[in-house]
Amino acid sequence: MLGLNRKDTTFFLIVIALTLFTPFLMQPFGETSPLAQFNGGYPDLMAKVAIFGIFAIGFNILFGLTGYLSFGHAAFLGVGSYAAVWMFKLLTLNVFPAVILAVIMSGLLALLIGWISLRRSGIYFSILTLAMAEMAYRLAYSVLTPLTNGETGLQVRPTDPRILDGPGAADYPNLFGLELSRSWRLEIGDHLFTFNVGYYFCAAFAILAFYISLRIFRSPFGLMLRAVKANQQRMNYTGLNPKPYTLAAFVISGMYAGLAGGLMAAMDPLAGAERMQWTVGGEVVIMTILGGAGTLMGPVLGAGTIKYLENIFSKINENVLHDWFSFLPDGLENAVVWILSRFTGEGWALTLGLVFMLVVAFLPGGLVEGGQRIARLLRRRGGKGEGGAGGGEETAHTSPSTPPAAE
Amino acid sequence: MTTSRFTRRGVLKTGAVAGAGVALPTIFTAGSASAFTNEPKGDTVTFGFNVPQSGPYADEGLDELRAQKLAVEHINGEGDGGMLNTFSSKALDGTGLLGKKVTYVTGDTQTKSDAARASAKSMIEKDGVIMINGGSSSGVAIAVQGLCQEAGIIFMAGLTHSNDTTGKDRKKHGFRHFFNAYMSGAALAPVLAKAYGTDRKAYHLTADYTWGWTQEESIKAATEAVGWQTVKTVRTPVGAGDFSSYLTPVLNSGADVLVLNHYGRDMINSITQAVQFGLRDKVVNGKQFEIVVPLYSELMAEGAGEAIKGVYGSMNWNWQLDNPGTKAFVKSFGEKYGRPPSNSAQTCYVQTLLYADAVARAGSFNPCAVIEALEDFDFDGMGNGPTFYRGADHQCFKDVLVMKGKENPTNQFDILEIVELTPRAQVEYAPDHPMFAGGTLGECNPGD
Amino acid sequence: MGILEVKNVNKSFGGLHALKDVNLSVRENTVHAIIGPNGAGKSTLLNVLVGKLIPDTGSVMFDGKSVLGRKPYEINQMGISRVFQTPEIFGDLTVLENVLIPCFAHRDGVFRMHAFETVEREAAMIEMAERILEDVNMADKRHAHAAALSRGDKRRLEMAMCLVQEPKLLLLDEPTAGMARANTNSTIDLLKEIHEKRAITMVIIEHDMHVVFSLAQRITVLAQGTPIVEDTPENIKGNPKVREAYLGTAEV
Amino acid sequence: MDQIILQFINGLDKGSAYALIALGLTLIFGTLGVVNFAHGTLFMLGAFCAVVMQRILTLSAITIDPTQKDFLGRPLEVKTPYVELWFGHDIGQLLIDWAVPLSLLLAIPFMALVGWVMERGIIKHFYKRPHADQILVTFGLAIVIQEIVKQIFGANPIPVPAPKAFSGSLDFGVLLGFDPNVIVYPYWRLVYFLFSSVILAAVFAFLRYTTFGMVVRAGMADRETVGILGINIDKRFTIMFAIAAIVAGVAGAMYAPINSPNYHMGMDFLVLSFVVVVVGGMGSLPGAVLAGYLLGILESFASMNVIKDALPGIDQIIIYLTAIVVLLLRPRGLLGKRGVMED
Repeated sequence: MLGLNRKDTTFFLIVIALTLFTPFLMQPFGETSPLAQFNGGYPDLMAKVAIFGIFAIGFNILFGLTGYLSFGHAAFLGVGSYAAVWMFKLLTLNVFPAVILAVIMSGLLALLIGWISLRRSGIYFSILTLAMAEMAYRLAYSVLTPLTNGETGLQVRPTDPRILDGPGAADYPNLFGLELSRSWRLEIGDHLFTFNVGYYFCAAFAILAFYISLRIFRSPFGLMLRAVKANQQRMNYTGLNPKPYTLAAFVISGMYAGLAGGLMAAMDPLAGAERMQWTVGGEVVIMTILGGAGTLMGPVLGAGTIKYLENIFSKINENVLHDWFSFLPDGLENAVVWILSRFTGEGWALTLGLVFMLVVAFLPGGLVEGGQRIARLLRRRGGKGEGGAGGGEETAHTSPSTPPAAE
Repeated sequence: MTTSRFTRRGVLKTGAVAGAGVALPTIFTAGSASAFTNEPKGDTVTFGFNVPQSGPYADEGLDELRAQKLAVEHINGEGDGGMLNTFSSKALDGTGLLGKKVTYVTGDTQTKSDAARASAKSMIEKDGVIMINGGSSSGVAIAVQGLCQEAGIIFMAGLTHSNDTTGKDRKKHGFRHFFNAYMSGAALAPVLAKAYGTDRKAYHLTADYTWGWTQEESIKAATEAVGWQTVKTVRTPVGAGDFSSYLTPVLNSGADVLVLNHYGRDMINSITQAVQFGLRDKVVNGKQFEIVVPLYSELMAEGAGEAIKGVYGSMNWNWQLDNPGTKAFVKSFGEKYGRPPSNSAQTCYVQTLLYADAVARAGSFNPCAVIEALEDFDFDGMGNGPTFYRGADHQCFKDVLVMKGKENPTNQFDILEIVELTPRAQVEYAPDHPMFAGGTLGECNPGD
Repeated sequence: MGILEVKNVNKSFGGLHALKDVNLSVRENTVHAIIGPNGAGKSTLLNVLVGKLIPDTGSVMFDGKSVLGRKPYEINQMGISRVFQTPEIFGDLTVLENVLIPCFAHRDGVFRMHAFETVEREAAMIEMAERILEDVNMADKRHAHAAALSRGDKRRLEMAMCLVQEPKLLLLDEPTAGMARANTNSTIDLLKEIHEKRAITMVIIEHDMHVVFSLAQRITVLAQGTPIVEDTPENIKGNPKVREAYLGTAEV
Repeated sequence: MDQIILQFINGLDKGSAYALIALGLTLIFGTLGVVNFAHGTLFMLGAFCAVVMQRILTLSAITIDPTQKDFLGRPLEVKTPYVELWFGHDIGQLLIDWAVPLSLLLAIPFMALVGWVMERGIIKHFYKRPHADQILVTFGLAIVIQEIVKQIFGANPIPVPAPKAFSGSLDFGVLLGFDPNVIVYPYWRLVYFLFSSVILAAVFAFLRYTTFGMVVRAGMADRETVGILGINIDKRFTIMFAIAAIVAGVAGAMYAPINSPNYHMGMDFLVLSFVVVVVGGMGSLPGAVLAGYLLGILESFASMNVIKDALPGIDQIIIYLTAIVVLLLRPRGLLGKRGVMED
């Protein structure tokens, strides 16, 4: 189907199903359950996961395949957002033109930055991209305020021209009149599920983004990118100039970032300069590595994990912890809460840092590799167990002309 | 599935809903709609406290959070009641809010408008908050205020000092109790003129972003009105850390006053370094060189340490004020947390109580009713003397404090002293004052 | 006129005159060995041939066109392939993929995106790659991870990657360095077979005289950056100049 | 003219901090081949050594003074530092006043320990891994250290004043024949400049004139050979890392009065220090120092009003712009060795 072989088709269908049923999957607990805290099935978080999933998938096309570590992708995210908001302000609040311009503008910027940065490789490339992103951020925050509205962020105002919108047009980002912020709620017993237009809009793009990435992974182009990572010297002596391949990958990943930025603006029509800061670029690096760089599913997993933790973990404050451990004797309860609260709530960044270090040190293949290891362990234990989530992924890494690694 | 019930929420415009509802499969028929966004249905009502918990203002956020928790306790009738005992409106009786117990959730703004919007959004969507309060920067306040307007809930701003918050970015759903840059200028300029004379030449270092610019504009206008000249205004990068290259030209520029339009970490570093440069030991144009920091906060004063001794600035409120409201608040805050509250804590505490009071007076959580109750509301007993919530721009008008770094502090909290309590009349302005023009409140939006 | 003509090439690094007036002519369809003691300038010469170094003076013509100033990948496209001292392969990829890359390069030239084609559907390419793997006796390892191969297999793989491009000239930089005798012999056989079957011109830089005399039809002896003699293996063996400059100290 | 001299002095002073951080970073990269994204964090830890020293010196005995009241009207708890009780008021005050220079006594052993733990615990496992992995693991480490510091000391900057003897500024201009108040520069910053020169000289002398230094330099030139010579390079690597940590630490401790220590300052310096190293040439010690001063001076000049007026915002991006230009025109950096990560 769609130019995919059977295995990939199954894999792709699973991804589509997971995406469509996210409102259920991320909302496993009843509203009154003590674990309701861990529910993540609300529109903002689901859309964030989809958007950062797109961002990470794109980043993975560059980093995972070619090995070029860019710290500057936040700049493309920001440009995408600014472009989208400008479309909202000038043309229409319909999200399509906005998203299209976001992709184009970020692609152009990526072409420029990539053309300069890719003249170097290794750490020099990383530093160059870092420098470019930092420059972009600083300019956006201050000097370029007429374009970016600086610290406050570019936003839609009632006084904007919006020349394509008639008098009766919707006042919020919409899809041909259907507002992205609209949701339907489904209550089943104690459970509450939210279906949000914006989420499904982002999810559609996420599926498309994933499909394109899948095709790239399987294509001769993807093979060339992996060759860039494996051995540039040999590539040169095979009559191939690595530069256009890397530049193409850079631009594609920049456009992915721009798409993510445009969708962010569509979900919330305000573009702040902070999303261009290099630490945001660092976040997508963390997502990709945590999930598993160079794998298809890894970046999405990483993005989901981090966004979920950021939103849910950071809300577990001391009060919540006290509730959980109230069954313990007082002294012990306080001790446990004190220790745990170092790592949750406002301390969640510490947890993130630790987890990230451990993953880089012991699990270079990220969560995907972790899943594979567990699956392998289970298989060895129970003879023929299920492959688990890692099962489809195992083949995703290697070329389709290759059967799964022999076990 | 037998007991399934379908409702819709988050719909911003009722008109569009009907059409879409029809187009959908029948199981999605609209059920009993709420009257407005996040209408509390159970026996609790949830407030959202959106404060910086990470990033440079985390300590300020922590102090705001302390005050907000205290406010919730007082509304629910726990603790000693704090300012509820001195508040001129008696609609709140310490039994919760319209029969519901008040609970709260917290979010982290990181002092970034993006992150603040995201966390506010998640509080609205996931936690169903009815009101958001907090924050410690104008960028954040403006961004969140816009979001609340769209979502149909109330935003009670925390620390935000830019003119724009209730100026060109004012919103029907946003309310600011804190003072602003214009008021700082109006309060400071006469005191400065008295202390340093009217023949002064000022050199401005300004943080290069919107708040810095509005403050520079306001202070410049106010000081020029009392006869000062402005020699030069220089924009400095946010988070520069080392301001030496901006400080070196000051002494030789002919200026005899340095105005630091910085806040937070930038202000701590710039004033520390300015003092290190020996600026305040110098005599220029036959006058002692002086430094002015238009916006003070306790945490900044603490961070700058010795450097602020004798330096003038302005504040919204200070725990040393001598009035019943202040005394009651400092007592309950101090006994609970062992330290006096900061002025950002006070503004968050008061904002939370004011919101609750407005709900109680309106008898409804409906944002439109609440807005009506808050607009043009006169009150007293909240620590700032008689205060007026102007309906035209949702700005509070009250006395402004001019502060000075204390020369001989007796304890760790005694670092600033009140020089003058500038009366409200002196800092008032018309809603369409040029520095505030260009904004419209918009319409009240109850959501769905 | 040879397929590769090196004329009056000079190259110095700082004070070191690495190549002095090098002239070399390699005739089409011969195996031409370049030998010489350590530091004679063999590697420098090779790097000049592939475009990695630009000589100070002189010209290098391949197939009637100058190679000077061209990038390594452009020179490769002219028909020169190179085998390295330590096999340079794509370690992260499978054996088959390693060979597919030169197949695509051969078909497409410098750059074509092909982002929406699928490798496994490129039947012609795969067939071409499989065939060459058969030729170097590696068909059974086609799905192995290239980095995990033995040194000898890596060498075969590298050779296959070069051959699949159907080069006119194959440069081999000590193809048997570090190999056990058995592997060396099988490499010699492989090279012989390639030469006979495909009629590819080869230039070999080699230390191991066993390899040189088994394969070469012409030999150039370099000493201190200058070719001192060029002749057939038989004549080289008896040449006193060579003996003095090189073989006297060599282990053979 | 006076402005140019002033900004030049300022640039040298700014540059001295950059040079110190970049020096340590280059030492680590040159000898160990490790790209350390946690190096800025070491600088930050050094600055917090000054805070800790100040806290140690001001550890106080608490007495209740009923004549004074605290903010709630209760009797005031008066704190008297133990050092005052033990050594008398004057000496005690002097010690507290000199907390920053004294903190070097704390910073050196503490940073050596941190360096040792970091190298043995984490870095050594990454010698053979790709640079990207090194960047990532040290980036993670930087986040962790920073968060721990934040949990202990809070997010607000903590003032650590310089000794009173160094308050105020020197009127340089008068010495050069200008009018008073034209060229003035704070004493403490001049002290910092001298201090950094001493440290730089010490490190260079150490590398040049000790056997240890010779081995290290040989190792920077050719790691494999030194390994083959049978020299225990492992132990020396650990020591080198500790030295680099100490250099960053003392640089941070002495910087505390200039930039009040806060948990985030490491990240602020991180990007900058990398830019300095890259401009100077990866692995070149003189290059790092030169680039440090050069970028400091460029930054100072870019913030001159004349230049800022002509090119708004140039002072915010000059460093990055320089880095981009240098990397494109001279990829190996100003003094970088040929072939060291050149492409």
